[in-house]
Amino acid sequence: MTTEQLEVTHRAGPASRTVVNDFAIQVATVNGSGSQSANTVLLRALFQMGIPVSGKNLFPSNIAGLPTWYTIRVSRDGWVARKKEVDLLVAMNGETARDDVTQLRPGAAVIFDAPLALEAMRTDLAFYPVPFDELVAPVSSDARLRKLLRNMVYVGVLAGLLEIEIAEVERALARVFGAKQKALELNLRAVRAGLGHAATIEKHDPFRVAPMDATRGKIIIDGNAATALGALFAGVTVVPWYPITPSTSVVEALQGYLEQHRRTPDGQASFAVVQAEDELAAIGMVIGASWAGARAMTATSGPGISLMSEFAGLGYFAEVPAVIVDVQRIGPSTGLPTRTSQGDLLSTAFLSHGDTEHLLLFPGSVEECFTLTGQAFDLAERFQTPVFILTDLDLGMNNWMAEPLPYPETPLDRGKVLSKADLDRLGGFARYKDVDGDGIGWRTLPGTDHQKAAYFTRGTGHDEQAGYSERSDVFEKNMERLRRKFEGARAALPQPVVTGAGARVGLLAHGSSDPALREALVQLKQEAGLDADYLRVRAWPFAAAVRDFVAAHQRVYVVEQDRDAQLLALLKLDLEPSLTARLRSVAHVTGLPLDARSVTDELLAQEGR
Amino acid sequence: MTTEQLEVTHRAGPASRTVVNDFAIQVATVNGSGSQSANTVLLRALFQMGIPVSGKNLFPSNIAGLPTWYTIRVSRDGWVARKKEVDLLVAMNGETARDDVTQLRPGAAVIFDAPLALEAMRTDLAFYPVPFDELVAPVSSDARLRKLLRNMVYVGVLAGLLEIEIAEVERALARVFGAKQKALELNLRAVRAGLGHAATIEKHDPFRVAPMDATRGKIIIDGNAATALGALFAGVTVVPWYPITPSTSVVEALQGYLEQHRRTPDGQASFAVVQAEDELAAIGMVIGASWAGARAMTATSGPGISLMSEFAGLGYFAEVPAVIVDVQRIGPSTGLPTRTSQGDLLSTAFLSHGDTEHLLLFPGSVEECFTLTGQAFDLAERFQTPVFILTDLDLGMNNWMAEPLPYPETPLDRGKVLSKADLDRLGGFARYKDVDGDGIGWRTLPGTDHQKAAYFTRGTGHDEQAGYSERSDVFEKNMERLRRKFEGARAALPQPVVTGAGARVGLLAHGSSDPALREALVQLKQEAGLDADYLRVRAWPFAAAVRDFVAAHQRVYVVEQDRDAQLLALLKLDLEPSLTARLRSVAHVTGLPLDARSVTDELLAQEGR
Amino acid sequence: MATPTAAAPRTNRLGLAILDYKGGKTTLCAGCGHNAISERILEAYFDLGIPPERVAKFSGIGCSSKTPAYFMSRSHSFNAVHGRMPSVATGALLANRTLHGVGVSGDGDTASIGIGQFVNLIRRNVAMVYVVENNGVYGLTKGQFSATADPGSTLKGGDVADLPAIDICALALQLGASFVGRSFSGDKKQLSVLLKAAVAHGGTALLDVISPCVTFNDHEGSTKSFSFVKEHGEPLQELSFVPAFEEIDVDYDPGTTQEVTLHDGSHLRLKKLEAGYDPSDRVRAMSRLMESARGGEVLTGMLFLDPAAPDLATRLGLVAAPLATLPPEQVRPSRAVLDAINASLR
Amino acid sequence: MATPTAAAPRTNRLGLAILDYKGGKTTLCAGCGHNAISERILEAYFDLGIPPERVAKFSGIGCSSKTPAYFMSRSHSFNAVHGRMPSVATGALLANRTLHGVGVSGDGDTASIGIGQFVNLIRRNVAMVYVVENNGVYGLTKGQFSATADPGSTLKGGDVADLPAIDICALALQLGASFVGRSFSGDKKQLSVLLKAAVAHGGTALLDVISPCVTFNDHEGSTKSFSFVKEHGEPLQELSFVPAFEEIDVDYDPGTTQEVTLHDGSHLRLKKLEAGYDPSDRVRAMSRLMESARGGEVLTGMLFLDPAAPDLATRLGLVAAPLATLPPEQVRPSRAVLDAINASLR
Ligand SMILES: Cc1ncc(C[n+]2csc(CCOP(=O)(O)OP(=O)(O)O)c2C)c(N)n1
Ligand SMILES: Cc1ncc(C[n+]2csc(CCOP(=O)(O)OP(=O)(O)O)c2C)c(N)n1
Ligand code: SF4
Ligand code: SF4
Ligand SMILES: [Mg+2]
Ligand SMILES: [Mg+2]
Repeated sequence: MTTEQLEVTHRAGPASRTVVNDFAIQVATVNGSGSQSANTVLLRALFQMGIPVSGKNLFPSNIAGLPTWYTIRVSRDGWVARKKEVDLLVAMNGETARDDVTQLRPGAAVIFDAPLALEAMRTDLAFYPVPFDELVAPVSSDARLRKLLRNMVYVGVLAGLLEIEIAEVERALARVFGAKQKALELNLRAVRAGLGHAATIEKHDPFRVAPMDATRGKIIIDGNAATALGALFAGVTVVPWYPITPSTSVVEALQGYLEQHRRTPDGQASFAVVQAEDELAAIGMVIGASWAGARAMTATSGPGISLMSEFAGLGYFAEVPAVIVDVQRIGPSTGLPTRTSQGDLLSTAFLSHGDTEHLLLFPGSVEECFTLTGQAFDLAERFQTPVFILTDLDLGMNNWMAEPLPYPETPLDRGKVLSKADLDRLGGFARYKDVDGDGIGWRTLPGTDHQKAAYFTRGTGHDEQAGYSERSDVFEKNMERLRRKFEGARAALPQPVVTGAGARVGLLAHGSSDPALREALVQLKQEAGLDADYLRVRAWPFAAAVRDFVAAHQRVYVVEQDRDAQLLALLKLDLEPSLTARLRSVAHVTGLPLDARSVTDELLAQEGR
Repeated sequence: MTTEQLEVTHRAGPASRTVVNDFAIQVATVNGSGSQSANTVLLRALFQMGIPVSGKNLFPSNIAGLPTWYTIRVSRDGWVARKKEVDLLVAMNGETARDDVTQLRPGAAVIFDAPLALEAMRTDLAFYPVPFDELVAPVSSDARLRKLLRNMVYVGVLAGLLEIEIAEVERALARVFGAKQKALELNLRAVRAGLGHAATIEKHDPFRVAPMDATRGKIIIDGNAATALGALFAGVTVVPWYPITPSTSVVEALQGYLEQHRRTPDGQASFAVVQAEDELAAIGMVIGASWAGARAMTATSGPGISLMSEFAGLGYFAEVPAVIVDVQRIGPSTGLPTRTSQGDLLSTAFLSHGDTEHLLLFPGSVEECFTLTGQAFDLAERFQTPVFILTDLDLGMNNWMAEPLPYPETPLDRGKVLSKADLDRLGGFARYKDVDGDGIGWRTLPGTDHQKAAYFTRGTGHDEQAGYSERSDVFEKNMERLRRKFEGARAALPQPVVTGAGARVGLLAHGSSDPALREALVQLKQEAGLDADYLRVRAWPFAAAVRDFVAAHQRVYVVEQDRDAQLLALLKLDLEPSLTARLRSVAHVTGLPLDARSVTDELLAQEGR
Repeated sequence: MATPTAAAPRTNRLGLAILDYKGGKTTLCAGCGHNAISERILEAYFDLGIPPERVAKFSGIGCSSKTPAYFMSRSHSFNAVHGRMPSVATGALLANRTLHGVGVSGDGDTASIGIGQFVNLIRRNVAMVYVVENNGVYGLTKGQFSATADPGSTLKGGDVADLPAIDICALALQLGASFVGRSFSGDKKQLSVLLKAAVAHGGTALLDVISPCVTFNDHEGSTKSFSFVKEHGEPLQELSFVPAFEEIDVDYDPGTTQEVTLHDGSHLRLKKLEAGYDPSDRVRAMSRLMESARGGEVLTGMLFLDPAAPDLATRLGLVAAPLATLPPEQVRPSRAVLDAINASLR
Repeated sequence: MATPTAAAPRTNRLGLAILDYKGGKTTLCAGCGHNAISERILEAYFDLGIPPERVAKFSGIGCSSKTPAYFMSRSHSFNAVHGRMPSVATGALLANRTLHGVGVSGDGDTASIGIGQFVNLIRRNVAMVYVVENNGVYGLTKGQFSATADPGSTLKGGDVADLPAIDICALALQLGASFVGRSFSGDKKQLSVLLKAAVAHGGTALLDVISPCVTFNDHEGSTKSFSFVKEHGEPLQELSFVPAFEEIDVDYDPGTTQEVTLHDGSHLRLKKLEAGYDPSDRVRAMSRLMESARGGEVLTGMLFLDPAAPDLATRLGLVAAPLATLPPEQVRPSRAVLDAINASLR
């Protein structure tokens, strides 16, 4: 910690002062133990009180029995990035409790299962033992249920200690348990048991909440659901997929929405969700469906992207649209399937051999998961090429506050497709001829009822008529056209978002780094008086504005969540050397969502402050 | 053409002067028509006369019936790159003949099948009609044989016209047909028929040959066979593969050599060549075999590399050696399977998701196909990582003159492997611990008879003991070690080859571009007085000498055979911006082997000369 | 290529000539079995009077997979990557279930690199014709064994196949295929009937067609040569086909002849050449096939047929119109729907 | 995990205790079928007295594929990528044919993404034990259907499987497998014997073991639940195993009991529970299996066995010593050889 203000805030001992709506709660538990509902109730109750919140789930690649940490950040300033420091720990997992406590900063509070006897560990923390078993015993006589209900007890304890409005907890409970009246009642009793216990606690930490009005009208959603909704409102029809963490919930959510909103009154489906046998098949089906004119997409993560490599090249070269969502997780190979990263940039930009290159989109929020996914379909059909949407586990699987998702204001752009009527008028067409000067040919869909509609799609060298050709000049010309098409995409892709102007230092980032970057901007200013502008890039190849931004700053820190500084690498490839000389790297490969503190500290260190 | 000297050389009309040992012959024929033996005889006869030669086969992706061009360059100066201009055309294929003739420069000569009646096409060429059917009729009564023998007739005609020594033609024939006495005789008669006809021709072109002493001791071999020999002498034992042009002959040649040289007296094999069901299986077997301690390799081309993507990441992250030969062909997807390119650099350097990176080797000659393949095994085992050898169709499938392949002077480097005795002494080990400061851990092989020998190999996050770990710090530390290991490879990989020093202009290239670059250096000097130094890079990541070379030159032209200037891209990623500012691109994506003329011309244009 | 056979009428019921079903000039070797199959395919669509524009052709990579360029140029075609055509076809036919899909593959493309996708195509019963032009070798890469090479058979150079062969038909049967036939590129009549029945079928119609590679696998020692198949071919039935648009003549002996109504209302008539063989009995068909393989027989004909098995689009309950071209209002839900979703997330 | 069963001796013939075969602590769900299988595997190697150092474990990705971490820590292990373990195992066992290979996979890992490599492992008859821990779902990704889910069976949420299931055993039989057995994680005795026989076999020994996923597929409506298998399991034989190092007792009735000598000299004794079933008859085994699947039976036991089929290393004629560790002079030809090659190219 570098600033006095924050140090004061977190001083140990009896609550000498209060910290309102600005702390992080971490619940340490075991996966499969049913704490998810409790955490959701907690998050929602705070949200309903009008307080900005965000939730981050740190879970193992395992079904049940291993440690899990859920962190809720409460931030009156609206910060939603991960907070590096934990202020309140709820220690439910004996296996990690001592470790968890050791890592706390002085002044933090610990709510823990009394038998763990953690209170002797340190003197600079506030310890609140809770006899969970005792408290939950009267609630239910069913041992299995009691195991689940223990979690609701900590909700009650926290509500009491933090002064969370019980009415909001009840509303949140009602929402989570819906029509299950019996469950609702039981859980409410468990909450009350916790609440009752809290009343007996002598509080000696500074943390509490108070109602605000900062979440009105907002929604809470995870990025994968938002991506699914983006696809739904883009009119997706064919969705082949293969399950892989952390992308599975994209398709599972989408399937739910499609079932609900895309069946005819007599139950017929205007969509096909197909579980493929692997990712090669999933992308193959996407390409087949898109070729035939459908809006098709799949969702996967790193290993799936690697497996899609050959087909990605076919899509590029045969010029077939495709939308592929890559919810990134960390590491080469299987890596850590439940940890976040942005490590797939380079390999996806150049996915497949022989001068292949791809359009990439980088949503930076759940709203953009929605909007950019919608745009991805337009872009894929407009540019007749695969479009990769790179999100990550943090964005995709965590819950985020957001403005309501905006209804798309533009009609679907189905790209350059010639109908029978067009062909009647034109008398024919040449599939790969650059008639409009943008490198994009016109295509026809199979089934078009015209003698001249058909063309032959292939991954081999072809001429403008789509005929097989081994001629050097034909090959070269086609490749140059593809290059022009790709260059043309710069202007059509989502443009970067720039914050601030005129500073000498710039920050540049993408995707889920955004919340941490925005918070870091303020920290830099407040803690070190450093003015910085910030550009968030939203697509590859980069827009001209990226170049302008770098040109307008003396030093540009490229912040990213990977080891190899891959965003910086793409900038090096794209910018003239005089500009790349201005770039500095801030790259992290921890698997944890980026936090502002780490960015600020490292940036200041590099700035020599 | 830019220089007077060469223009003079190629003036049309009766041979006002002679051009000795400096021209290119192109035989235009149909694939499957048996011209290969004829072309080999021609090439070898010239070679045996001591004249430097090189042969380039331009063939279709088809089994029989489509146009093929075989070009033999005869160069008293020893140039072996493709020559852009054809001096003597042998037009055997009616389908392409008129096109082929149209493309000739004034002064060229055309030997053609008389019924094609090409002589009326142009007045600035020397035309020699040859009545192939008539000439071949007396040689054999078998129509199928006659079709084949027609090819030997043009050998005879050329021998006569160019003054190729008939004794050398006979020796070459004997070599090609070996013990097949009957075939030898027939072919010889066909040659003599051609020779007889040549005697009746009034020659009015300047081209002829004369004996030299420039090939003594040299061999002729194609790159794929040299690669195979490299593997043989590296002691390869496991070779899983899947056929794909232009890599198939690597394994077919290797299998032949292994059968011959690696069976015990009682016929047991010390090798396993296995035709896999696809490239995913091929690389999987390589990784399994290497893990168990074998020297294993596979050979493939672009589409196969794409399919190996997931396993490549596993090899990198689990640190398993592997040798993968990529004989590159042109284009994304299937592209043109029988055209050459260097387009797989970027996608192979970053093959697989999540911060994966690979060691690449770039042989620049058939000798290096041999030596670098040998080294690849040492490097893969030393660095415990996949090593990709990037050759291409030109290097791999064409015949090249070379010095005899040198017997490896260093023993096999099997890398850091702990034996039972080691473990007895050490009492145990930690698989991924950086005990030597080079980022490389020690491994054990399965089957090692020691209680502490076993470790668990995985593509998931792991600690130094190879145990599963999801800890951020453990993950990060492991990734940083991998990075260090990769950095350490720079010094151990084959170092660049530098020609010249002190010039202001540098050329930088890799792989099969070498012959054209060496010739271009001389052209630049002779034609424009431009001094240039030349660095040929032989591995990625780049050696320090690459940086030094760029730093020592004002402008460095990066010459390569792809569209996207991928070698330049890797330089951009690796060098500081002040140095990348000096780089200029000369990139070609024609599918034809690089020729010096194109390099010289474009370079001079960029130099403003 | 597309010279009409003597028997073919000059125009079909659409008034189209066989020329309208022609493709580009073949670049395969003269005499390659694949060329004959191309002929039979285009004739089948011609005879059935299916507009070429309603047909979509699919293939992988190989000599066989090149052939869609050599028939029916008026049909869209997708020559995909090696061994992965089934997924492309599946996607396309989900996007537009009204298309007549026909896939052409090779034994390498299907049974070596492509076996995984083949297995799943069969399981899904995607409505399409799937022809394997089976020559036991990789033609295009110059004659290595494929997974269908019979153990004991030899390559030109003398190499002997030693792994169990994949019997594409037996495999498909085992996986629940709804239509399994085997034929020979040289058997015009049988192949034609089987192709028409395949087109009329409402699921994946698998045809394993032995199609000799004259360049690399037509020698003695091969079990995929013209002469081997001629000698060891064992047709199960004499087949004839009555399209839905023609009247059925009922003059046949129900004791020896079986008639099956196909998905589109056409009829396949099977005059048994082997007593007791019943193409609706999967288990027995399987036994017979496994036994025949042991005995070196090449069993041909309609091996198995279940005309009622639901295809993928049916199973998914898709609307009748192509998904690809549904109007925007049918695929983008209304503003009210999004409002409701937003509200539910508040 | 590795508590010795009551019957197990305290030490085996090597003098090792069962603790020497223990693995790490399992992280699977309590009650998961896979845990029981891990126990049986380590017991088998213990009972057979195979040094753990001579065993190499292989797996793909999934809950099942994690299990090699939970047995025999003294054996090397390779947890590869999803669905592609067979190729890794094939490579490793070519590199060192003296190792005892054991692969553990899931139904998703084997029959969905991995079906292509599985097919070829079986064809090649790579000498190894290959256990599929078959629960009909993808456990690790939270319970989607795999390709072995029986049509008509349901997920917890109500989704109904509607594609034909892949019967791993029938498929393997069809592909020429040399050892095909099926068992149940809950049948200690049968599974133990089959595992030992598998270890003793000299080719790919496939064991399809129904292994219920208690978290996602142990409910009513599942055909891979404990109760379903208990009710519908149909053992073909009562099995016992006599290792090569023990004396055979000859006291059995050859009318009802069959004895098979395995590759390593051990004996498998099969007391028939179903008259007429003969595990050496591939065609009949296939019919029986296909029929049983129709009837909703889970046929278990030694389905098929051909102890004489040559494995891959034998077919390739490999030297007896591991290729991996041949001394340099056996793998790098001499200078004279290179000289001769150079001369031939001159
Ligand atoms: C990924 C990939 N690997 C390898 C190849 C090379 N290849 C092209 S065709 C072919 C085999 C074709 O055999 P088959 O399907 O039997 O067709 P045929 O030529 O015999 O008709 C192979 C291996 C390829 N195109 N792509
Ligand atoms: C290429 C790839 N795709 C997807 C995944 C995600 N994934 C992990 S395990 C698994 C399924 C495992 O199912 P199964 O083999 O039946 O094992 P189980 O967990 O049921 O034991 C999947 C799809 C992956 N790891 N790699
Ligand atoms: S190589 Fe064989 S399969 Fe290919 S075209 Fe020629 S004959 Fe046909
Ligand atoms: S999820 Fe299922 S398969 Fe996985 S460990 Fe739990 S019970 Fe076993
Ligand atoms: Mg074939
Ligand atoms: Mg499973």
